[in-house]
Amino acid sequence: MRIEERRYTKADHFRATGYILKTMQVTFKGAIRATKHRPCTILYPWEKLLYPDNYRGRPGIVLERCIGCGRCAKECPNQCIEMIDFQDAEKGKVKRPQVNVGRCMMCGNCAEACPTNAMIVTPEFELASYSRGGLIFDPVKLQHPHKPGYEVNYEFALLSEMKSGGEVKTYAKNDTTVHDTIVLDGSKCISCSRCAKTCPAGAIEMADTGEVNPKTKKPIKQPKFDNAKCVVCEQCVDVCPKSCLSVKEVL
Amino acid sequence: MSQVIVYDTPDRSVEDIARDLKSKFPAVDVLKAAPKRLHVQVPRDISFEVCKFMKEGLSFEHCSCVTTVDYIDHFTVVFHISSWTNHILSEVLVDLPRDDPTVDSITPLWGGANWHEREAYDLMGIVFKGHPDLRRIMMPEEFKFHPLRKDFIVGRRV
Amino acid sequence: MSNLYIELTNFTEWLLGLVASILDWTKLGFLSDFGEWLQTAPVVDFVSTLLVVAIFLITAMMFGLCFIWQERKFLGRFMDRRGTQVGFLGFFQNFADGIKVILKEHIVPKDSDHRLFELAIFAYLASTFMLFGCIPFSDNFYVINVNLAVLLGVAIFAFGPFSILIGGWSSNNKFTLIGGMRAAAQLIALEIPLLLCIVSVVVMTGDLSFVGIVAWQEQNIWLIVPLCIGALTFFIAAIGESERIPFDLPEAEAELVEGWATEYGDVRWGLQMASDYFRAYILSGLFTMLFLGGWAGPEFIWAEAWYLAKTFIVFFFFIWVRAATVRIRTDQILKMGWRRLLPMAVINLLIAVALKVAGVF
Amino acid sequence: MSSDEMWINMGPQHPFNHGLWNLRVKLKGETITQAEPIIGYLHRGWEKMVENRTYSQIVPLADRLCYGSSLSWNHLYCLTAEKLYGIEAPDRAKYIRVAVLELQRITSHLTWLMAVGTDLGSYTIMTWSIRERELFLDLLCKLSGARMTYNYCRIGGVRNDYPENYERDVLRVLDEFEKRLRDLESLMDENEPFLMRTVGISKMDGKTAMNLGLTGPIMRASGVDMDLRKLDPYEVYADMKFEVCTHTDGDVYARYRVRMDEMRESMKIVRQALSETPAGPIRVKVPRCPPKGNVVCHVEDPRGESLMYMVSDGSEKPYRLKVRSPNFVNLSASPPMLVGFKISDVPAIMGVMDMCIGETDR
Repeated sequence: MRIEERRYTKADHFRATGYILKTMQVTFKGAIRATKHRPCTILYPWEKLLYPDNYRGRPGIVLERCIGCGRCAKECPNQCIEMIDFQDAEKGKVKRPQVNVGRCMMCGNCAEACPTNAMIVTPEFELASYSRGGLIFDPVKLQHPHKPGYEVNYEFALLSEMKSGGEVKTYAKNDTTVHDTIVLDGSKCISCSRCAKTCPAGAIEMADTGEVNPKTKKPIKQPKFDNAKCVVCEQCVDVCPKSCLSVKEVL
Repeated sequence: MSQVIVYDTPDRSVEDIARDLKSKFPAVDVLKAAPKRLHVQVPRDISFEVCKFMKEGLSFEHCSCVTTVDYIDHFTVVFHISSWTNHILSEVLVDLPRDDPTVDSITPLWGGANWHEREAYDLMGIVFKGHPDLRRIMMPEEFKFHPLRKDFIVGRRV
Repeated sequence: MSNLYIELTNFTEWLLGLVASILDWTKLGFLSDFGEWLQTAPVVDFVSTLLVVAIFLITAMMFGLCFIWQERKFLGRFMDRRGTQVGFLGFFQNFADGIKVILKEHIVPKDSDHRLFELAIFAYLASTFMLFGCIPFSDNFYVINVNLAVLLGVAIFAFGPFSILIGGWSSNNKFTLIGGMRAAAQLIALEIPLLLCIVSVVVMTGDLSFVGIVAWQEQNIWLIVPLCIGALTFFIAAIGESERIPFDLPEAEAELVEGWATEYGDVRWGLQMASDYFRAYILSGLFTMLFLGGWAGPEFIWAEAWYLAKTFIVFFFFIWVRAATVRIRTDQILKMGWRRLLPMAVINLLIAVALKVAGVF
Repeated sequence: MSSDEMWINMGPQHPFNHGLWNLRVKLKGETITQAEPIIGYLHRGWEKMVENRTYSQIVPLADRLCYGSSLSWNHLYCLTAEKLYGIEAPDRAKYIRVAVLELQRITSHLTWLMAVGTDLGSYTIMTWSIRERELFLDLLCKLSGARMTYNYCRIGGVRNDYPENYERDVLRVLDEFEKRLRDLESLMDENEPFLMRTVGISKMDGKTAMNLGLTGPIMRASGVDMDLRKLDPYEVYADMKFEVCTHTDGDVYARYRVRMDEMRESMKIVRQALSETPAGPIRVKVPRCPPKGNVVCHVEDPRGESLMYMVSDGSEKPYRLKVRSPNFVNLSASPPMLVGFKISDVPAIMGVMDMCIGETDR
């Protein structure tokens, strides 16, 4: 008999005194089980749950990999990542992310957006601190021993390939052959080379266009993009004073 | 014991219903009639009659949602009304002028619209005529603004 | 083992004699007279009674506290968790809780009836502590052994609802008011079946003192066998009397925050909570005494240990029922009390009378 | 108001309401003569907030609408956005989504059962259902890396593929859970006090329920065979073989029963979705800015019909995003359910409603 066929239209009050026997039996069985094996709870401060490698705790960083592109800061829904000035031993003054973990909601979007997998999600979840300042993790504090599972990688397909009906290839997250490209509107460019200076990946090079400025008689240089190096951080787009750069999306 | 009300196969197609609606109310503008979806634009003054006809004549028995959108120059009230019988989710758009955001309430037809309309009144400032209990629902009673309007500046101290 | 009273009278006599000899040594006339007065029978009696009460109360309270520990641990197992972990096997949880509630601030609601508010909780606690005195541990370890001990205990028990009602009313809170009303209604509804079950026991044994009832059971048979219906009724009514799930409506936290005790804080609340367990202890003690032969048992351990072991087993069933069920509604409890438990108790009484008249025992 | 009646504020801080809301009830004796739910204590301005976030940033925020069934909100947002973009997720992603959504439905129902247990005073029901829920949380944690707010669906697919041996783990958990569910059920179905508390309480017939806008298990318990997975199939639910669980009584017990049956049906769907998952990509790249337009999408949440209406002005942030939470409407329909019953029935009636204030107040 399926249980939903049973009808309890009249609650018989007498049955309440006797008809909990089955439940008592079930609970007793449960108690025996809990005594024979271990109870399902764990003794938290001493025992901890085993988390898989992809467990999303606080974000961490592998400083050697970071190029300071700021994509994590752009992607963060809570705006808890800030790119701060950081004195690197080799590279000098650079920008590196600082995370306010008090605001962080552990979504892992920063690690997903990171083109070099420098941003990782660590399984660290005990973040309580006595002060708010203790929750602000500067790049050094943010570092964490790295394990392959901490990176967030994904594979994607291209919409155009799926629509065309042909073979659908999957691409890795930072596959440079299919990522978006920065396009230059040469007519607007004033050759200020701010984009080349700001590019964290060193993908922009001011190249001769072959034309010569009629006034100064100097060759006109315009940015040239090295797609293999570009990480589409769009810092050049943001910094361009004449807004002659734009992103061309590969779909 | 009452029987289970079963909605197996739809009785009528979307086109059928759109035609009915159009013939009854010529002012109604059918924007789109995709499978399982019906989008209509209704003038403000006949919105209640259209909804009533939809409920009683076209067996739209469920009011899913009442949404309001602030398009800066006008408000749009969107009634999402579903028909389980015909497996349709219809979208009834009513444009309201910004200086007089008043529309007939559909709470007398579908009780489920009650809190949606209160919410629209609270957050967007749309006045629903004929609503039994039009009070603020999310914000405190003494709140002076309608925060979902586009001219409400986020972060302003109130 | 000789009687607690006799032991302590001997001890008191020795102690007071010591004091008197010290006073005598001072060679001061009035102090020597005082020392002689100390050794007179009324003073010795008074002091030894005080000592008996203190020792008995502390012992009983400790075992009452053990009930809290037992519930925490056993309920934990029923729910597939560990229960309390403070100290060795969680024994220190009660003391930690006690220290916590003692350190809390005493808050009286602004618009409450201050005097009644303060009085009610102490009346409730006093009735609980007085009940301790009524329940002997064995025929040697007791506070009072009057002929009407059963009646005295029941009379003190009936005092509980009044203090609950007054406490609920004087708190000036709707939740406490409803909780107080519920508690009073429920306790009264379940008290009558409880009393009738006791009456049936009295009919069988022909004695109104616990010592006599247990002695009768030791000679004849444990009363749970002939009066099984009565035992069941008593058990159910006892769960209701101690306000435990499934009958914990007076403090059903899902609807009435903490029932009649919502406005009580600090140590008053702590003692009220402990008092629930003390009452559960007393009721399981009563059950042991009336139906399970009290301290009767093979003599390889003390009689008191038998009594306590049986009490803990009865309370285990209380916990088991709590683990198995949900709480039921007030009206259902009242209906159950008046319509089901009362007839059951009456039938039980008739059985007892019939057995007695037929001369089976 | 006569002198023998009184108003009682059950909330905003009260042991029975899970979340922050207030139920004002007018009592005559212990009988409720009038009830008025008051919400807004947890209003976070979600709809305004997302107007200042890009489309991909909203995905984890959609989790936060409800902690109990975060994945279904997450999925609804992604589905709506996909419709706005005019794209569809790859087939494999659709199957993964269906399997995970049903796991989430079981999790959500177990959370609900936990709440019912505490409301009715049986802590065994609570701890046991929490224990069973842990099995599924571990599964979802293994898949997505989080235990409550999964952030798993993406616009155009899902975040990552199944980890190694995941299908095997899921099937093991389902087998184990089926056994334990029987034990769990006997705690309620064979328990006379539970039946006394639930049977015949808060009866509501299908027509009234429909007019009040109820959806989900509460509606199905009133004898209306309404399930958007059947009526308006999204993802691959059209291919899934399952029954819509209904009950004709319309009382609290029926609502409880419907959810318990739904867990079994969900397990069926998970098994089928796992066995039929095709190979292929799991995610497509989507453009940043969708085309102009508006789109509506509704799905069957564990609590009922949840709907999102999204308006885009062609920029990278949505112009307007309206959320229709099933609980919002179910809660607005609570006064007719409560009136005439005792104050002791309030936890039973509101408990089986599966309150989640996060999605109600938004």
